[in-house]
Amino acid sequence: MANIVVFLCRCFGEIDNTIDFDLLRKELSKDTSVSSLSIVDSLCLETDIEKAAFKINESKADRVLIAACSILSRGNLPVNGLIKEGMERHKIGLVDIREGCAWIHNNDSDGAVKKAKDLLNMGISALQHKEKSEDMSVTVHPDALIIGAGPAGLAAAASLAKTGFKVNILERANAPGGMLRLISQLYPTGEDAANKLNPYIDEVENNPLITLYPQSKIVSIEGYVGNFTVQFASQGKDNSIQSGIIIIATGAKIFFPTGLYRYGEIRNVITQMEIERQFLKGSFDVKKTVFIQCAGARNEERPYCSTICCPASLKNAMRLAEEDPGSEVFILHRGIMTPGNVLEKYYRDALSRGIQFIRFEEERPPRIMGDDHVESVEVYDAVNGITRKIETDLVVLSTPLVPNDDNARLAQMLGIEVDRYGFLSEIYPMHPLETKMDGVLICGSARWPVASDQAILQGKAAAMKAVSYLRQSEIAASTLSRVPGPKSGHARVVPDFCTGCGNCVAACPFDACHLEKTKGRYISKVDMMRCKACGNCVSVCPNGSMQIPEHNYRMVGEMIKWAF
Amino acid sequence: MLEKTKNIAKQILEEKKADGVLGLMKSRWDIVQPHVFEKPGELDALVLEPKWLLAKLFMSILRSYPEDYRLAVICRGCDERALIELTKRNQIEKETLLTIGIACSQEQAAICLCDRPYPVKLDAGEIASGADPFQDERVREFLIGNDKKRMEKWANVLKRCIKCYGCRNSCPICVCEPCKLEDDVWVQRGAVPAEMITFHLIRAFHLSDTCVACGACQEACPVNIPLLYLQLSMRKTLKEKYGYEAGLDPERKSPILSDFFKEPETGREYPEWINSLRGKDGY
Amino acid sequence: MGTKFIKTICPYCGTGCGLIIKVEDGVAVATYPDREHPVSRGSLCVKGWSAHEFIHHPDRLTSPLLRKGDVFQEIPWDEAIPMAVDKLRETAVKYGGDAVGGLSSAKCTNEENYLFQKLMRMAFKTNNVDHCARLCHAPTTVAMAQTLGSGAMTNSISDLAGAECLLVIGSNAAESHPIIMGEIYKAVDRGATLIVVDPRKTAVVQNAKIHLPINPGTDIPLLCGMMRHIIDEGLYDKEFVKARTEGFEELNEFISAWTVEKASGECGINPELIKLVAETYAKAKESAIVYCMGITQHACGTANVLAICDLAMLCGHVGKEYSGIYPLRGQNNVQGACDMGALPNVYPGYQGVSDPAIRDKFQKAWGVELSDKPGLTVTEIIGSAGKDIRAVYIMAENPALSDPDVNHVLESLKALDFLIVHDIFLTETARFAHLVFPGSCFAEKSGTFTNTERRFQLLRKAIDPPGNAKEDFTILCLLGSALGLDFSYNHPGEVMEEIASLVPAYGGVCFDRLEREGLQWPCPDSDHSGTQYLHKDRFTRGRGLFVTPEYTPPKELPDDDYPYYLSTGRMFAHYHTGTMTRRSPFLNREAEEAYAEINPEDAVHLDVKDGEKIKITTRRGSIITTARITKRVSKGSVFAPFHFAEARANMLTNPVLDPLSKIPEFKVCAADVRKESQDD
Amino acid sequence: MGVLESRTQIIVREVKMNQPGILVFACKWCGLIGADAAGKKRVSLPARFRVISVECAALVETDAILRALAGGIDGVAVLGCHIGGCRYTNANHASIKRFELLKDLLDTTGIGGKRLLLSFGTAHEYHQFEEIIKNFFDELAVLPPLDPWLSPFGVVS
Repeated sequence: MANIVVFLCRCFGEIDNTIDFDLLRKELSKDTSVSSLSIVDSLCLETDIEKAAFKINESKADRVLIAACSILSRGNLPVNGLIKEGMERHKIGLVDIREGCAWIHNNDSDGAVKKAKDLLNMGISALQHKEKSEDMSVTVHPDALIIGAGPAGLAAAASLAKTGFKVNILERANAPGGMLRLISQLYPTGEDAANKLNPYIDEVENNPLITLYPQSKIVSIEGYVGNFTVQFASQGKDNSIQSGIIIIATGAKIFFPTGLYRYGEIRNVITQMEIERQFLKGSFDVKKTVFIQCAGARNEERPYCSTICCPASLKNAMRLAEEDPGSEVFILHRGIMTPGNVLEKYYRDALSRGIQFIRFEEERPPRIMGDDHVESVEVYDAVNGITRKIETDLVVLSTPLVPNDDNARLAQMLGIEVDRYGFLSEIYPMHPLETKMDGVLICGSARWPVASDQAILQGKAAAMKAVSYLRQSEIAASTLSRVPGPKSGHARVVPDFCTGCGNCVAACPFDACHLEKTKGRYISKVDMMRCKACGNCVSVCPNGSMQIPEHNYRMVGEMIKWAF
Repeated sequence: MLEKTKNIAKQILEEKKADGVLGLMKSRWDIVQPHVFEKPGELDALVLEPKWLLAKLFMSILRSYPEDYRLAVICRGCDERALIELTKRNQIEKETLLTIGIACSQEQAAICLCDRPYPVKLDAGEIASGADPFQDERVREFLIGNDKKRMEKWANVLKRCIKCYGCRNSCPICVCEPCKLEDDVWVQRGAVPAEMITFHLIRAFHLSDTCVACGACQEACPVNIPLLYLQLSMRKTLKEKYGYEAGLDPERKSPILSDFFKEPETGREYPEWINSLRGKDGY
Repeated sequence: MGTKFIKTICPYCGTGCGLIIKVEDGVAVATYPDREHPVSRGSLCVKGWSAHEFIHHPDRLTSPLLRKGDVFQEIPWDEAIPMAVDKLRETAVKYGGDAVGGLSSAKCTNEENYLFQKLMRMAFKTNNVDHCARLCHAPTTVAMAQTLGSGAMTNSISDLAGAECLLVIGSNAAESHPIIMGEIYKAVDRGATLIVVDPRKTAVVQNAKIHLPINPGTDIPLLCGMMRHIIDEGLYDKEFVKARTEGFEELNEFISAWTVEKASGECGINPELIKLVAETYAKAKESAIVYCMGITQHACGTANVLAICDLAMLCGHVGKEYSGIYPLRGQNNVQGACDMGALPNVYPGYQGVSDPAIRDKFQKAWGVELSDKPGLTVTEIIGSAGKDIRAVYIMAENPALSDPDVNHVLESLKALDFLIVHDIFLTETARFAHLVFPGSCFAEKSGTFTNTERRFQLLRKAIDPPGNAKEDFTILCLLGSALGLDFSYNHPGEVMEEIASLVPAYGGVCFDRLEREGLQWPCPDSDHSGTQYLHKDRFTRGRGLFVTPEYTPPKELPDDDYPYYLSTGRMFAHYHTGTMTRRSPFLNREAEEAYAEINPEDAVHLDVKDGEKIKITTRRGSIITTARITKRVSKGSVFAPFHFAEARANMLTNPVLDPLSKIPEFKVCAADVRKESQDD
Repeated sequence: MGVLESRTQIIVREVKMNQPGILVFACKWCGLIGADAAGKKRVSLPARFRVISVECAALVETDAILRALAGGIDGVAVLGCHIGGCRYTNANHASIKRFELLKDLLDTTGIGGKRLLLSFGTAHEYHQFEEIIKNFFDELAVLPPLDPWLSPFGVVS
């Protein structure tokens, strides 16, 4: 027979006039599982909790039920207090008789008392069946793994190295730098991209803590936070490294608008990237240039705004204007996207430099005239409502960044998700840069198109989040909670009962369940490092062989039984 | 049809594609009963009538035989669907499942209210057009019309239940051991009629997305409770909302196990703002 | 790999459902319903579904056991059989053949029963052979033989589905004959009126149109009241009465005393309701009366059945399809055991032992002289154990649990010089045996069962008996031969041939035909296809005889010391003494512990909460059991199932006997109920 | 023990008052917050509802809902987070699908899907909680009683 100590908190008489505590005492005294019952004025003060703890030890109780205010107001105080005093969480029950009862039924005292009694019965019966989940912990491998040596990856590597952690970087190309290497200058400062990139590259080359694996391709990723094992091939050699966390900084891909605006069909229709290359080669003279924005973006296929194309066009337009003051530059756009004070000023500068902006509509895109090379661009000016013909000898298409082709594969290997466009997605809500898998962080254009400065910022941020994992020597599964407070537990399988139907595997949002074949039959296994105790597996399990001990079916059954 | 089936079965046994074929045997006393044919010679005694669901037997035989034993089974549409569901639930290895599919007659379909009286892998017999259960008079009585009346109607048949567990025992999909129906947390023990809401509805709902409408439960019921009717509207809903039918596609898991992104639901309004979250088009 | 599917018959109740046993390498692993079976048609009750579970139970007896002091010791057959023979002979020589008694079994096949009674009658020249029918349907056999001429269900189970009005008296078919209940529901679905007479609100009652919760043991007043009303209203079938019955005047005269009001006063039912029921029954085109232990297990059991027969004949609801009288037999072969003459007063086929012509026939057939003196009944054999009866051979019966006033039974068993018990488990009775024979269960032997609708059905052997256990048939043959009788049968089939040759009504029954399908007797010759319903154009005894049912109230009624009605019975998951069901995990889970049902009001009065222990006391003894508080029992009554050895309801029951059929009054006695303090 | 428990339940059922009783499964991150807020605001509600807090609506078993109805509770409400707003990455999606299917079953039998109230993401404000509970009480009040499904004693006697 259970031995439960019950505390009824009057909240300093706050709820006396609704709830008749003597009646409750009488009712509960019949219950043989209640060893002692005390009505107290308060339970949320240090001293109260000490007193309670003393009483519990004194009466050798194995469980304690607290009837007080809701867990969201002050109910958590006695609970946590008692835990501090050495009591186990699953042995403490909290019943909300203030917010949940007295305060909302103050005009129906009888009903309130009946309810309080039922709630207490529910609490008592539940407490008797509450169990404790197993826990596990992994020793954290102190190295970090970064996939992608673009600005984001490099920045992350640098800051991790600075905090003293060993970093491995896997880069697909044969040299670090990512897309930044293709760009001559950066907006809005106009400084050379190289200046920004080189310090990081030096860091990577010279810092003994950082190892770069160029020309590498990932074969497989296994494990979970604290201990990932990554198989990969670098420069043709198979290789394997361990790491505590993984930062994904694989960036994005440039979109080639073949077929759009006769790109690839006639000369002098090029993309931003090509003009950047030109600038890297040196200057070139064009009298009239037309930039066309949103080439292949913000349409049916790619509804999103790539965010970096408008500033980029402004940058290059102004550069052309600078290099040849006599030249004319047009920007045909569907609304210039320059958020923030800095970029907005950038746009105004462009205006003052005489760059001409013409807004067109998606339905009526500009038309490129000319036979083998561009002669003019015909565009319907949506603002003035007239069609204009612009003589030009160069058309530059602003194309969006698109996700890498192998994002899906990568996500699948890591057990994370990609969004509807194919960019890697972080979890909702309130967990920037974090993914469904603990210890897998994303930054830079891999998660969303960003300019280099943003990428670097995110890289550093990711590094800091990584540190929060890496500095622990051990990580307990129970601490990997996605919600305020600790995890509510872990799902537990009763192997003899499991039929191996795989419902849990299909239903688990965190891929924490998998089937293992033993003696000719499949049995579900729960990976505690991944399990977040949402309980989906429990409610799809046909015969209850999957349970969350802290909220098992016997508890629920009992509570329902005593509800009225 | 019978001859064709016999030949296929013979072939299977002769070519050692399987060690045995499960089917119906007519003894020299004209007694029909299930039998595992292991020698081609025996097959002369093979018969196909009456409709006798073999999926459950097939399962139980496989369970007790060594893993390498390969058993073929002569099955009708519902049998096959059940077997496919069982492969999806890892009770049978997809690779080793070998069926000889036979079609049901029009009459049989009408009796079973079966909308799909033929297997996907059809080996013998002509495909007969299925029946639409919702056109059946009795079905309509139980499924359509005044709630209060229907509530009593159902209560009146369900309270006949003698708790023989026949519905569960005969259901090809029910493989759990132990079963929730035996657990006193869910269903009160030791009294008939069985607790109506729990015993019957828990059972019904556990099969909501797996029921292949074979009607075994109903046939096994000694007190003629129309148990199949419990499933009909849920099956309909799954078909309409997710285009899902149990037992057709071995690869497709039940939609009620996955989220709205993997298995969107037609006709559901999703809040505009969740577009900004992860997801596929159409959200 | 050997997986076989064997068609056979369910070992539990008298419905005789078809089972298919799945055998894997000599082990029965599962049971499935037989879709082709004429009675069960692919359905089974919970017991049938788990019929295979007890077969391989570790408790099974695997070798003959010999008592050495308080312990049993395994001995080989070739010691066991001679020892049995010597002891029995010894007794017979010392005290005469009538000092030997034999309890045959309604669980065993027809052939075994035939051999058993033949053995007793030939070897010891005694008719002291009986079986548990005494405790269930003895009144039926007596009364129906007297009125109709044949003590068996008049029609077939399937007929129930066609009836227009069903009068169910003292039967909880939904729990004890579920498959038959299914047929009744079919009728209800076709619009038939289901009337239930039962003091308890059983599962059947919950599905009834009209419920008559009569005072326990007042069936006769009710029935008589009905008959009176029917006669008064002229609703009875005058042609039928005139053409096919006799004794109507006597009945009419007797009935005239039973005004509806008087009846109502006795049984506590509103007169209007009695009238309504009477009219419904009489007016319906086909009306069926289904009854069971609630009618028979009374000190006036025979009279009860007489009243039922009278009612049926009065309205002409007998001798035609869809109507008739349906005594639901308890044991799977209790019908057969009676048919095979495992009764003290008749030879196989209800041929009286005292009739010289018949005795002559059997003497010729068996080649020995036979006793003309009717033997003792179960209760008498047990009763006089240690006095007139010195040695008893019990085949697959468990009187230590099933008989009334068990305490007394145990004393008697102890008093015996020699007791052989022949069973599959070491039952409560077997514990008192000097010698125990390990028998075979239904799946381990072949033979025939006769179900409650007189249907001979073939039992097919699926597996071998465990260890050294032998088929009961073989044991009896060994024993018989050892006793110097010509028991050289190779196969039960040969026994059936012998039976057929001796009993005209079974003339056409033989294994070859049964292989194909069951046969309902009478089936006089090999061309006859069996009889679906009896008394078609003439009653077996010629004219149906109205016999006046004398009402005697229950012998023991509640008083100040024992204020409650106690009634015993069954629950759906368990079967009789639980020898098999309580060893079947699945069934046992449904009800693991003994319990007694009491009404909420009484519970309040006794301050008993549900699940608490209560002590039930009668003048015979007392048991401690768990209280189930339910409205199923009415205020002032207690119901206790008798399956549970740890709380033997039959320690309480009243051993008073029905003068004619010698059946004890299980259904009514006065009891006291007290709350039992939790600590013990 | 088993028998004991289930029996006590019957007793509990019999002393039940006529006003409908509601069992609320409230997800800790939406429904419970709403309930708590309602408490803090001291809105006055009928007393015959009980709240069981769960980590996530996904943890609510359909069987538990049926168990509650079988225990004589007239209505069950499940309060969870928005689609896409689940703190456990879409865990609530599957549960929504399940419960809506269960509504179908309840409708089939005439018990009425109305007895199961689903509210996802709309109960995390006190006034929303108040409104939901009050409306639910009104809805249940007009539904036919569940009794024919609870104590099967529908006979003339």
